[in-house]
Amino acid sequence: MTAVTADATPGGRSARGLVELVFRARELSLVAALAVLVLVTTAVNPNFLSGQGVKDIFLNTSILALLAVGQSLVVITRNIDLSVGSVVGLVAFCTGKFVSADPTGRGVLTALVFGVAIGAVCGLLNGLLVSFCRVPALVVTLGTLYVIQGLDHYIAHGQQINAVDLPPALLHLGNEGVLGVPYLPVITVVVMLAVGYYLRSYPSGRDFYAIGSSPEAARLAGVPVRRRVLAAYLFSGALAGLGGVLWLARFGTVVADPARGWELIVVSAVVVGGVAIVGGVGTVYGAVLGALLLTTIGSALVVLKVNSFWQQALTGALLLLAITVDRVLAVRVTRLLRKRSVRHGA
Amino acid sequence: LGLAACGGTTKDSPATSAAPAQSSAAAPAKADPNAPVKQGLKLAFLPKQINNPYETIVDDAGIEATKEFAGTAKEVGPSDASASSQISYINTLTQQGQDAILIAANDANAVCGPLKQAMAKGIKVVAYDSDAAKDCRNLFINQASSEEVGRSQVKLLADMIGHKGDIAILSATANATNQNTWIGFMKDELTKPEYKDMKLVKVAYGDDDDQKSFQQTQGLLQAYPDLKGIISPTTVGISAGARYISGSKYKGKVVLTGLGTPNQMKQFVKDGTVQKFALWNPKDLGYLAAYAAAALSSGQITGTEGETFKAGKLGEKTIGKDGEVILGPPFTFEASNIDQFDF
Amino acid sequence: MLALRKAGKSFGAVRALREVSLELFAGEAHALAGENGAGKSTLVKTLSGVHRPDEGEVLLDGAPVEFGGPAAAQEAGVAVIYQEPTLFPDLSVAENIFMGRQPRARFGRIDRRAMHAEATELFTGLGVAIDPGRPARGLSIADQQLVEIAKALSRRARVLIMDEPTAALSGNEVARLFNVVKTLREQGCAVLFISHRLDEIFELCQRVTILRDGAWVAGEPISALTPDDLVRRMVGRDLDTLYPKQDTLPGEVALTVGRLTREGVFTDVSFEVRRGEIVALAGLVGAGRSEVARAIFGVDRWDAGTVEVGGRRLPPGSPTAAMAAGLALVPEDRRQQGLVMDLSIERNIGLTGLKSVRRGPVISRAAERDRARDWAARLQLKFTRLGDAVNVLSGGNQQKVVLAKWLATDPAVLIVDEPTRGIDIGTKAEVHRLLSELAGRGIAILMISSDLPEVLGMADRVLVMHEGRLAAEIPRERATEESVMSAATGRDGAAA
Amino acid sequence: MAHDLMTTPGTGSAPKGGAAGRSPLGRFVRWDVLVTALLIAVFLAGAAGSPDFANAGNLSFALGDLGEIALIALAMTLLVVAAEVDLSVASVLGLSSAMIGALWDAGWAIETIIPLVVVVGAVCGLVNGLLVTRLGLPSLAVTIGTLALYRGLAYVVLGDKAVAEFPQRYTDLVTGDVPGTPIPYPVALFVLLAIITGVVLHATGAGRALFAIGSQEEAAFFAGIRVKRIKLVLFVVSGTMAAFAGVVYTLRYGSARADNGFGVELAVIAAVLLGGVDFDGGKGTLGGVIAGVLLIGLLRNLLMLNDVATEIQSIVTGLLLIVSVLTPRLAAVVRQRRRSPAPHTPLSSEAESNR
Ligand SMILES: Nc1ncnc2c1ncn2[C@@H]1O[C@H](COP(=O)(O)OP(=O)(O)OP(=O)(O)O)[C@@H](O)[C@H]1O
Ligand SMILES: Nc1ncnc2c1ncn2[C@@H]1O[C@H](COP(=O)(O)OP(=O)(O)OP(=O)(O)O)[C@@H](O)[C@H]1O
Ligand SMILES: [Mg+2]
Ligand SMILES: [Mg+2]
Repeated sequence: MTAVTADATPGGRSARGLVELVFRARELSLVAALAVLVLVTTAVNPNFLSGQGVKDIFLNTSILALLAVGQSLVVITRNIDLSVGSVVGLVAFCTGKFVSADPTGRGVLTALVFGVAIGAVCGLLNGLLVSFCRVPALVVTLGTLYVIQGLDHYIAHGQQINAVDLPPALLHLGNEGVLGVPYLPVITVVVMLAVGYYLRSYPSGRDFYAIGSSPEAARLAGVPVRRRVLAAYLFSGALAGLGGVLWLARFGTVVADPARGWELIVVSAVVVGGVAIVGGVGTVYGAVLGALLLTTIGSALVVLKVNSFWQQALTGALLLLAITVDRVLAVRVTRLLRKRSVRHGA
Repeated sequence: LGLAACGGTTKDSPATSAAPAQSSAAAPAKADPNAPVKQGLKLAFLPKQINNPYETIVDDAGIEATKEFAGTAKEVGPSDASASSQISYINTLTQQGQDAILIAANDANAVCGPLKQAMAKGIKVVAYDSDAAKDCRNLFINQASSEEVGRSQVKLLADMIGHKGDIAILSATANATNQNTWIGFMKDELTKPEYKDMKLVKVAYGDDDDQKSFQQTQGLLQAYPDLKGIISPTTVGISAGARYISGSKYKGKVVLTGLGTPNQMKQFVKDGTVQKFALWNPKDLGYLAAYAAAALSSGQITGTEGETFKAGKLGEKTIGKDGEVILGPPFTFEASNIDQFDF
Repeated sequence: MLALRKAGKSFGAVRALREVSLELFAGEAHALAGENGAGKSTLVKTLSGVHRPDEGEVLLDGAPVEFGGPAAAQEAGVAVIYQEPTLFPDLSVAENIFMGRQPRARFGRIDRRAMHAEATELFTGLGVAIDPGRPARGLSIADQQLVEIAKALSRRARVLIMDEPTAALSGNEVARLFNVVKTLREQGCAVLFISHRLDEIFELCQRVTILRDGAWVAGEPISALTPDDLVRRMVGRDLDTLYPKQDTLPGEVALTVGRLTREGVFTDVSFEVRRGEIVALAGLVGAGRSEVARAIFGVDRWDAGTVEVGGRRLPPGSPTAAMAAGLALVPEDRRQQGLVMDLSIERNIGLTGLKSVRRGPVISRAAERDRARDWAARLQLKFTRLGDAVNVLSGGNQQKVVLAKWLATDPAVLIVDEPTRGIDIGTKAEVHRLLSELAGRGIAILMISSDLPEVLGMADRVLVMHEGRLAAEIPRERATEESVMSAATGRDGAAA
Repeated sequence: MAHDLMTTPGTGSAPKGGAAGRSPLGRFVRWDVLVTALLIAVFLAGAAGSPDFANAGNLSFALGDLGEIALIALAMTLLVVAAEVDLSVASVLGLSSAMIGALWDAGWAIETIIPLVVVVGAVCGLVNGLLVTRLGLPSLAVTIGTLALYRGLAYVVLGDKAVAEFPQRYTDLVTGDVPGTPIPYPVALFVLLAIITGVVLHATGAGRALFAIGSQEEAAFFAGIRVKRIKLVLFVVSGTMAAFAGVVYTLRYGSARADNGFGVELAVIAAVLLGGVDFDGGKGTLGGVIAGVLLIGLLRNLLMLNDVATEIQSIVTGLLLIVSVLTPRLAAVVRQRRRSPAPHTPLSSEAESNR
């Protein structure tokens, strides 16, 4: 290897192309899986791809995808946020309570600011505990999961927010759209693109990957580790807050804990989307695709008239299939890379 | 099955099933219909799950009612609708020596053992909303006769869709006792000749989870484009279903009915998504349960068929077969009357 | 330019540095020498802001500074190559080099094209062909070290600190590195250089500071010293010989490797090692030596060929079977492969011999501790407590723990991959004496080393690998620097 | 290094977060000691505050309620020490319960059913283990998948039915006390299994191997430890234990349902974490975990007896988790500060982001 110098660039480029392809491949394989699923389902029931059907899928995915974006940021830094589900619940309920107290005076914007602020506070708490107090993320967020859930139940205590009490503009946000495209997916896509671009193209964005890849090396490289981890949690919390408000807008009726148990769904979306649970690898696009795939599987199984009792089992099996295929693919390409790099050296 | 034949303890082995623990304790001395209501009774409501708005209405009414006869009542319960968490509470209440436990059972049999232990300690057990196994409670306060609920729901829907077309049911969890009893009667009702043109195509489960019920409705409508009506005999399910339909192209085309609270449904009745739905008065349910518990604890009744007791403003109630007390027929809500209610 | 005045640093009870002073001047390369655990790396970390001195101060251009962290030192123009590579395995090599100071395009975006071009340029300067686009995961230790070097060079710093940058490199890369460093030095850069290879110190440096047990021993121009002086000051006594090779008569064949192939990595490797023999496997970095060792030991699977130990064939891919047959492998990457960094010294030493310290099914802690204490003493391990985690040990002492761990299994065939990487000269002699003694006791030893003098000094036979194949087999008498190097670079295969 | 690409990521060449490693606090405040102290404090406070608490009846209830969690926590401790996790345990419990129901309903003998479902549990664990060890998938991801799969299968097996009326001889075995003591049978069994697990983890070669695998898998592999096989065994043990817990659960409640034990996995993990087992693997003691399980259980019982609302119980559990981890760390930081005012102590080179 040492002897070769001049031809470093061409060999390098092709290998680099290959590496890029591996990362793309994760997303491509998701898209392919999605396509197969949609085609099969549509073949059985053309209604699946009707305007209403597509709209439903996108609407259903939006909130999950939003949470997945926040979660992937945290997971990329080799941490985890299990508290997102309970934050969504808390925010949905509190915001509902807050705006329904004065539905004319408090509009969409107030609701959004209020909700995102609560979410951000929860995220800040997680972030401070993880980054500055150095408490393991799993413990912290499992703890805050319980605390926030308890708080939510305490505030809600058997009450219910009803759609009638909410400002119509808020309900519009959740169910209407521009030019037939509902607002919810638009919001999600905008957030996804912004975060995705930031993570890829800005030095501070790369810091997140560096931290997840090797926290010790990141510190030595002068990456402000704590601040970035704090930022990741803050952001995840704020997105969960946004998700909570959108939940309220979309469903109108909110009892104590919507999104209960969602922490594991969000984590599965992120994992299916190719974000490594050990940090350092993955993109928010993948995470969003993962969320889309999970939601579509759920909808497709209903449409395919699969027995209700089989649905959950099949969802699990498909999830396993998704990560398995992804893994096998990655291993294959790595092996290819090994042989290639040696041939190039020789 | 070959294995089963080799011996061992099977379902059919003699005396296998857990015999009623203290059948003697369950049938105590004589009822004294004229005994005064004891002062300072301690009642505990144990709903399926706290934070379920419906259960909260019931229990709050019961707690209010307790004050009428100078007792104290509290509501305790798990935040998830599981039998195992309910059991911890039953045990605790037993330890605390309450006079009566009022329970909406998450699983008729699972709560049985601990309830028997409570009864053995002289604690009266009143099931309400969702029954426990017969020998594990003294009384069951039934919101409405299960048979009537089941059959009337089918009638209600049939009238609205003209006795014709595919229908589906959106239930709560697959294991909910009361839901399954109702669904049983619905299926039975549908076998009658006047419903020969109606077909039940699917029973879906929304797990009493808002989002899940919402998506199940969606799925039903896509999977069965010819669907004419949905019955959702659960308050969570019907409101989620209504919300989906009100925002979709199916509004006005698919008829939704079921059991819901008026506050939840007001908006959808007014915007035309839902024409009619039914429910009993949950406040009366809690009220009756509290009085029944008091009557039991004071020795006015023992829980045998035919006994009567006074239930405050609801007047005199009679214990029916299997220790059931029925609140009354369900009430149908529609645009013309819904504004008179606030719960 | 950068200086340390009367600095002290303790870790708990360990006083890693006491009252050490040192001054770096522009245009001068300064060597730091001392045994393992003398405090060299600690000094480096103190200068670079990782540690803050407990006493004394760091001076920059004569004024006291307080670096809040590594970032602050980097701002001030101090670039550091740490002893252990600190790479991001999931990121590309180019990103590793430029993390935190990527070239920017408009709107503060990263200019990837420029980044890759600059990285390629750096590697060209160092004369290596690492693809800047590949992920750092899977780079060999040497390549990792080269990336670290590129990273430090790319900072164009005023002060360049290198903690054993050459430990994993072979002659060629070292020569290139020195060329680059000499250029920098001539441009006015101050250099601090740490190495256990004395010839390198003499080649590159003008001044040397010597530490012993955390204390300053000497600081003087290199020209005033002979290598022997240097060693004497480091070790505190005279050293007999660095390569105490005993002559032994090779016994029967202990290890036979037949046409071993792992696709894309090495091909048709056949050789045998006899009892009592030390066979060196030499070659350039990346020639596939470590891969062969790993395959023999069963850590990697092989695609074709056979491995026999004492006449018994080994199944592919089973280290457990290899160990049962009497094989031991001291791997090259001690931090990842050799040691469980979070476990204590005794547990690490005990890990390979869990069976030998058992009473029934239960482990006897006393037996485990005795065994560890025994080996620690035999290898002159420097430690505070056997219960301390190995990651507080200095690099060289960690290496000794790895050796102890494997020697304790009493192997018939010992494969050592870079056994003296990062080991100080005193201990190196010790390790060599040990290897030679083991061979004398009839153990077959396969030694992989990038240190040519070591290869020549220790081996009975030298196998040379070139690009995944055995290029030559050279007996001790004919082994010279020229013959080995020419085989290693593929210039002639005639010797085979 | 092709090897590390084929095993679990994260055990690969990424250096483990804590380079400087063990913080000095480890020598002064051990987490598990702290949790045990807290447990004793809770017990004493409970006994002093409420007459209903420290009596045999109540403690027997409280312990009985913990039975399944405690059983599963044993196997989970081993897994987490080896840096793996099994989130599917609650679903295996449900599947086992559903199978008992379905087979009992079909007229099988309980003596046949019980071993059969335990074997099925082992198979569930085997599937997890194979996916993790053969394909090198992260166990968190795999077991989230099987969490859904096994729970789904439970519904497939039993549907919406609830099967009851199990033979009293067997239900008594589970609810009854060991003659002459207030100790329920499952608790006695747990004690036995805990002793075995404790010995295996802390005093045998296998236990040492687990710690090595947990803190540095590659090095363990290089030391000749059969990493994959050990992990596979651990998953099988975990599945078996979960299925067995399902048997206990079903018989104790006398009700076989597909949704039994829903959400128990988080409770188990909370207990394991509270017990001081590091989710990065390689650290922890079984004693700590047992103290953690008991602490969560007794505290809940105590709060319930005092009519503290469920919401508050949830908050207290959460705070307990956080505080129990936070306190020793803060104490260490304070101690460090006092000794030397420098912020950059070796502590700070510990990983900022550890799971
Ligand atoms: N983080 C730490 N905690 C406790 N002790 C430490 C720590 N870092 C280093 N030490 C101790 O400080 C002493 C000096 O170690 P240092 O790494 O500086 O040695 P070195 O001169 O670089 O040795 P080598 O040549 O082996 O690299 C050693 O005794 C070591 O055990
Ligand atoms: N996991 C891997 N993926 C891709 N390439 C690899 C991997 N591991 C090693 N290589 C490459 O295989 C070649 C052989 O590496 P190996 O470590 O065996 O060399 P070596 O002769 O032992 O050199 P040294 O020990 O001096 O590093 C090198 O080019 C290395 O970069
Ligand atoms: Mg050093
Ligand atoms: Mg090598």
